Amino acid sequence: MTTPEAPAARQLPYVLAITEALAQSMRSDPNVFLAGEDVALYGGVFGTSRGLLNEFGPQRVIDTPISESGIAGLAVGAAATGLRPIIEIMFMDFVTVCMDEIVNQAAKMKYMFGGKASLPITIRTMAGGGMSMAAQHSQSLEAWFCHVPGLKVVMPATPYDAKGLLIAAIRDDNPVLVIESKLSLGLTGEVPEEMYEVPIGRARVAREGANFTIVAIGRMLGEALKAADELAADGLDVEVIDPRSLQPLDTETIVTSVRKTHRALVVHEAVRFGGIGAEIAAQVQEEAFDYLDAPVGRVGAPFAPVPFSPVLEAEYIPNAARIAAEARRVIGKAV
Amino acid sequence: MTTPEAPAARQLPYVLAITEALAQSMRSDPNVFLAGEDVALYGGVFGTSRGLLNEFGPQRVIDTPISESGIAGLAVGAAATGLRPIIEIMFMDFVTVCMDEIVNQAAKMKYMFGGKASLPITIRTMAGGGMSMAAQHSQSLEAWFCHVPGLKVVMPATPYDAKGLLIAAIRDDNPVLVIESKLSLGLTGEVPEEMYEVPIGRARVAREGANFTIVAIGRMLGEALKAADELAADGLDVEVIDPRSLQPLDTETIVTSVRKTHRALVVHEAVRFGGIGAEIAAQVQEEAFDYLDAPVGRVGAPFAPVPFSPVLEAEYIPNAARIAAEARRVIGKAV
Amino acid sequence: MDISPESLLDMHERMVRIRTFEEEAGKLMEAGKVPGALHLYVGEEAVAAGIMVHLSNDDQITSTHRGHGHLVAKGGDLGRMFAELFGRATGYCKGKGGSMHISDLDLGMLGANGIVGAGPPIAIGAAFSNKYRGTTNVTCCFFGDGASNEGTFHEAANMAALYRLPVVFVCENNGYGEFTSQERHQAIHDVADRAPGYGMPGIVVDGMDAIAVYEAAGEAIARARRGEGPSLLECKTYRFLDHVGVRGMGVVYRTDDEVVEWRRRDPIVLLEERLAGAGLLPAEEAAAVRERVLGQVKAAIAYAESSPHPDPSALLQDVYTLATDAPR
Amino acid sequence: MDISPESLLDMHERMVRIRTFEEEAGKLMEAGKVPGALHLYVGEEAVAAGIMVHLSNDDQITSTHRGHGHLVAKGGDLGRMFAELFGRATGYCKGKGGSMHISDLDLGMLGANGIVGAGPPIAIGAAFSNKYRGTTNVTCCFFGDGASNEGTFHEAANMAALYRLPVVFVCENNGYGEFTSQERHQAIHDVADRAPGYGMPGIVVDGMDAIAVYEAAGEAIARARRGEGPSLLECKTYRFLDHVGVRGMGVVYRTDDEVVEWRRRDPIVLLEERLAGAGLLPAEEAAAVRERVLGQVKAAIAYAESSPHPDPSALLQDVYTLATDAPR
Ligand SMILES: Cc1ncc(C[n+]2csc(CCOP(=O)(O)OP(=O)(O)O)c2C)c(N)n1
Ligand SMILES: Cc1ncc(C[n+]2csc(CCOP(=O)(O)OP(=O)(O)O)c2C)c(N)n1
Ligand SMILES: [Mg+2]
Ligand SMILES: [Mg+2]
Repeated sequence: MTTPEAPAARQLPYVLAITEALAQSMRSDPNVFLAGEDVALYGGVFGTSRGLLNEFGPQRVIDTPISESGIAGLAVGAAATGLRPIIEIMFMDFVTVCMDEIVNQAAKMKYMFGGKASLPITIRTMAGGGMSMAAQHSQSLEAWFCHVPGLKVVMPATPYDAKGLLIAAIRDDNPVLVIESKLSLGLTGEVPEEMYEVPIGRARVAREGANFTIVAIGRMLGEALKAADELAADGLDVEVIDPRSLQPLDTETIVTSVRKTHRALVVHEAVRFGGIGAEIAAQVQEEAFDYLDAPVGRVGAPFAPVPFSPVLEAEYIPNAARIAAEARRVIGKAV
Repeated sequence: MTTPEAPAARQLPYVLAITEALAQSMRSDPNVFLAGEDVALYGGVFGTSRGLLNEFGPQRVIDTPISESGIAGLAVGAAATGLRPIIEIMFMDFVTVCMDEIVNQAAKMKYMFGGKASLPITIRTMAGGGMSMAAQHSQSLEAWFCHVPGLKVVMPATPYDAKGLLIAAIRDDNPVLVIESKLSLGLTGEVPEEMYEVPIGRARVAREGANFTIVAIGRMLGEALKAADELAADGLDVEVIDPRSLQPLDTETIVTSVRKTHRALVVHEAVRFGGIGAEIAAQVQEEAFDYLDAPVGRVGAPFAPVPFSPVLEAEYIPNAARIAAEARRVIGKAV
Repeated sequence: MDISPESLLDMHERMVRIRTFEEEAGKLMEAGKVPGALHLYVGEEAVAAGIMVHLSNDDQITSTHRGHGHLVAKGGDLGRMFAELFGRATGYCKGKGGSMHISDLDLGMLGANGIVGAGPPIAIGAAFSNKYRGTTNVTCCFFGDGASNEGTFHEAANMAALYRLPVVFVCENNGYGEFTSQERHQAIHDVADRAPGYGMPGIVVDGMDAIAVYEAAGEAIARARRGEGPSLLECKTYRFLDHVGVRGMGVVYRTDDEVVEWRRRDPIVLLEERLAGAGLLPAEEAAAVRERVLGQVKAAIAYAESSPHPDPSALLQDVYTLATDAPR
Repeated sequence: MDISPESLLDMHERMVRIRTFEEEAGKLMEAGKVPGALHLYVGEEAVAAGIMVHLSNDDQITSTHRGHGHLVAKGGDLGRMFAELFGRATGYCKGKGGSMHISDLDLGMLGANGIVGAGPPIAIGAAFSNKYRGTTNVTCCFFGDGASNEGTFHEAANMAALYRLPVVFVCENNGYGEFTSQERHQAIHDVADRAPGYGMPGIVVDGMDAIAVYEAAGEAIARARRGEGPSLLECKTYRFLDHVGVRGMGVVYRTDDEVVEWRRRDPIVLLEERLAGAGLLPAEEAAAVRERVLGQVKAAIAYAESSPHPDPSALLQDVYTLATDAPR
């Protein structure tokens, strides 16, 4: 297996990058299986596991009852006894019905058992709004899990990362939460055909820039890149960083950037208050205090549940315009 | 009802302050009831509801099966139809088995219904370590809930606040999570006999000081006050702020202090990474950027589950010594 | 249990209202006018109607993601319902909830719900409330065969039986949870078989037969009102359309034959045959009902379509209740 | 099901080991030597022993907060167990888990658990694994009457029956969940009555009678090994001591009479009478077993007491697995 220097030229949508990661992982390791609601016969409600039942059969691609605690617990027990489960929690909002299995069992078992257990569990789930799915089908709850020792958390923004991070997650011997973006399913980009890993814990500089840093999480990467274009007109040369992994977080790449640019903004789709942007902002001001010319800004959703109405939802979800506006506001505050 | 200017002289332990708040609230409003595991006949595993069954009878003080989702859902349905439930989730760690009812139902129902519902639910729970209860009975998970629009979150540090915040929570028409501290149950302090509210959303300056601010959450208040004494020897005149309410957060009181002292440290028992301290630090550097002489420091638990061994747990939980050390480190970083 | 001619006609009209509402909603969705996900109730009308004719506005229901039928049957205002599906300010939830959160607390409809299995715990809370306040009101909790595998159902059922709460658990067994058939999600044939495990009666009824539902529901509801505790009423039914949206045939998870077979037992047709046979509703009168209801539905759609979108300023409203009602 | 003399004596010795371990642990707790909470298994020994004699180290169990008995019966090393209770570096979990997380994966003991109801979903995962790997191993899932009201039990039971997983759900019905008696936490008398609702057999057995447990468990386990799916085996038992700690009498939630009544059916005494009657274990030999086991327990305690506390540097170890075993 190789980690290619530059991605090959083949283009694939995000959704198929996920399917390919699943298929290749299952091909290369008979201990890997996939379980979840409607992942087999139907191929996943988002189509991410289409074709897998055919190739791998019902022993390895498993439709489950609507029993998220059962599914997640099954993953814990299977992993503790040598298998490498991949489970799908359809919408991220539904993690609320299986928090115990993820947080108190999967995350802590190794530690509680004095290091003996190894829990190679991959939990895939779809986050984010933008489809008028309202308050219980649109949330971005990554901050919760980043606060839980024992878990790893990744959020792929591109098809390339969707495949590479998922493969890395499946190969990781720890429980990894892979938070995918439903609004990105159709996003097309370069995805090498071979199996490759995007190392968990390493951020990517998505765009280099000299005097402003935007840290953009998950789907917000695309919006941040648009905002960067817009801000260029203001004479801002924006560096955009995609952390890709939130736990562990690649603080170094972020801080290195801010030490160069002196100003930073963190962007995520999750509610701003208490979001992972707070942690990143707190770390940046700790590590780069003497370099900062302005407070670290944050863009996130306002303090409300996700509304159904498209008009309100458009108002709710951060976008390029709002990112650019906040960047300008932060700069206005420069010392 | 009055909000007394200065607390009366009667002393009461934290545990009895809770009981008194429950009893007085039930006396004054027949719609208030209490449900939870072993809250009635046994009086609560922490003794917080001792005597209530006798006074109010089994219709209003209700032992439940071990069914946290059922209990929390019962509260949602009862509140939506006019009652004012108080439920007890014994250890905070157990919220993992009823997150959906709290986060997707109680918190969002009002908004999803266009404002029509009113959910006066009080959820009491015990957080924190220090009793060798290990990884599933010692957590402080307040950060999760502060990130959820529709919820309020309070963490009383003193007997006075344990009573006043609980009464305020019960009278609030929104779901309020009251996070109590098991290690503080025996802590004695002044508690007026009459019914009073500590307004939710208002911080308290627990100790005035001129050149350093410590924001201390929940039980860490006591440790921070000790650290302040210790730091006085270094010539630091420490102001200690107890936010009391984390959602809404009284940013103003905190920022006002930091503008005066120019340096700040946030302390909580929860895991440092992704804790509410990150949000407070992020806000402080946003609102008081030009006033800061040093980065905002944070003290929290290291990135590990809570260990069982008393030796390790002592190493794990923040205390006065560690707070003082971190304060010194922050100052060392001063510009 | 006797059923009056008025109740029969009432039930029929409710079913026609649901069917018409849902069919028009489906068309509007296909025309791109309904954002988000739409779970239609077509084929299951006898269940909602057969239960709801027993209930007053002081009796509550909890619903599911497939909630329009429940709200229509409970007397929901069609204009406000369509307005909600369109996300308009005049909608039941001011456009903030949409199809999956449609609700009317004044009618005792405690909301559709986007979380499968969320209803049962909420239902026992409402039932607890009825008991606590000394009323004889009941709460009916709708949930699917798929939802019967969520832990929340288990916890709520146990607590309801333990406290003898006035609640009826109505399992709408349409044979599928999303795209997974019942035999692929549980090893039992009747969800009602779970009732004895909680200490409550379990009843199976033909959910395509409105009169059968009416009768079985009547007994379970009366039992609850008498303070004798909960029941689990399983209604065998079928959704004619897809899990989401309208396509009912040509899908991978069920055969067209199966759909055709079930459509032969269209609950509205079945009831109309009975009513015609009893001389209560000749065919032309049934047609007149459909016509009248269609007119109401069209008017409701027109109202909804002409309603304004919410003002962006509404975004941060309704998150919290500001003043409190609690006595001081 | 036949039981050999060896198995009978084996069972007896396991029970004595549990009893002795627990009684000594209780004393040590009272002496302030065991930090944290201690949930003792005294009175319930026949359940753990009656199940565990059927299992090899490749068969797994999931346990509860009351897990010492399970680990002792599964062959746990007493020294490492006491060391864990004391929080020492030589303990099963290097002192990081304590009583509530005691475990030995090498013995197939997947851990005591601090979360009531957490075991069943984990157990079906282990059972799934056994099936996936084509073994005939089984997983036994211990849980209490109180835990039977958690949604997790429901979800796991349904999935086990659906997939015909090789798992035996062993309900240790000791009549109480903490301080709440069974009739105050569920409206049924037999937890086994829940089994038909999942499509699996439910069996009730006298949990004070080790031989009865052995026989019933033997059948359920054999069935699971044959690939015929799960069973729910309810063992009626009693905890002689308090929910936490040792005080068994003079408590508010049960009468002393009740305790005395159950103590008359001490499972160890009952088995010893049977063994003596069968000429397998005369009283003096039984005493010798007790003596021998006590010696082992004392030695284990001495080992544990002389073991070092973990080094503070261990705090941040064992949070993550660093290298991966996955093929590349
Ligand atoms: C907790 C949770 N898990 C999964 C889903 C996704 N989902 C929505 S509807 C549905 C199927 C529900 O089946 P059933 O209860 O039988 O109701 P039906 O759709 O047949 O009316 C699923 C799995 C969800 N909304 N919530
Ligand atoms: C989710 C959860 N809820 C509550 C508790 C507190 N608790 C610990 S043991 C226990 C009683 C368990 O009763 P049962 O399952 O009958 O087991 P027993 O103690 O009788 O062996 C409770 C409520 C917990 N640990 N986890
Ligand atoms: Mg269904
Ligand atoms: Mg018990």
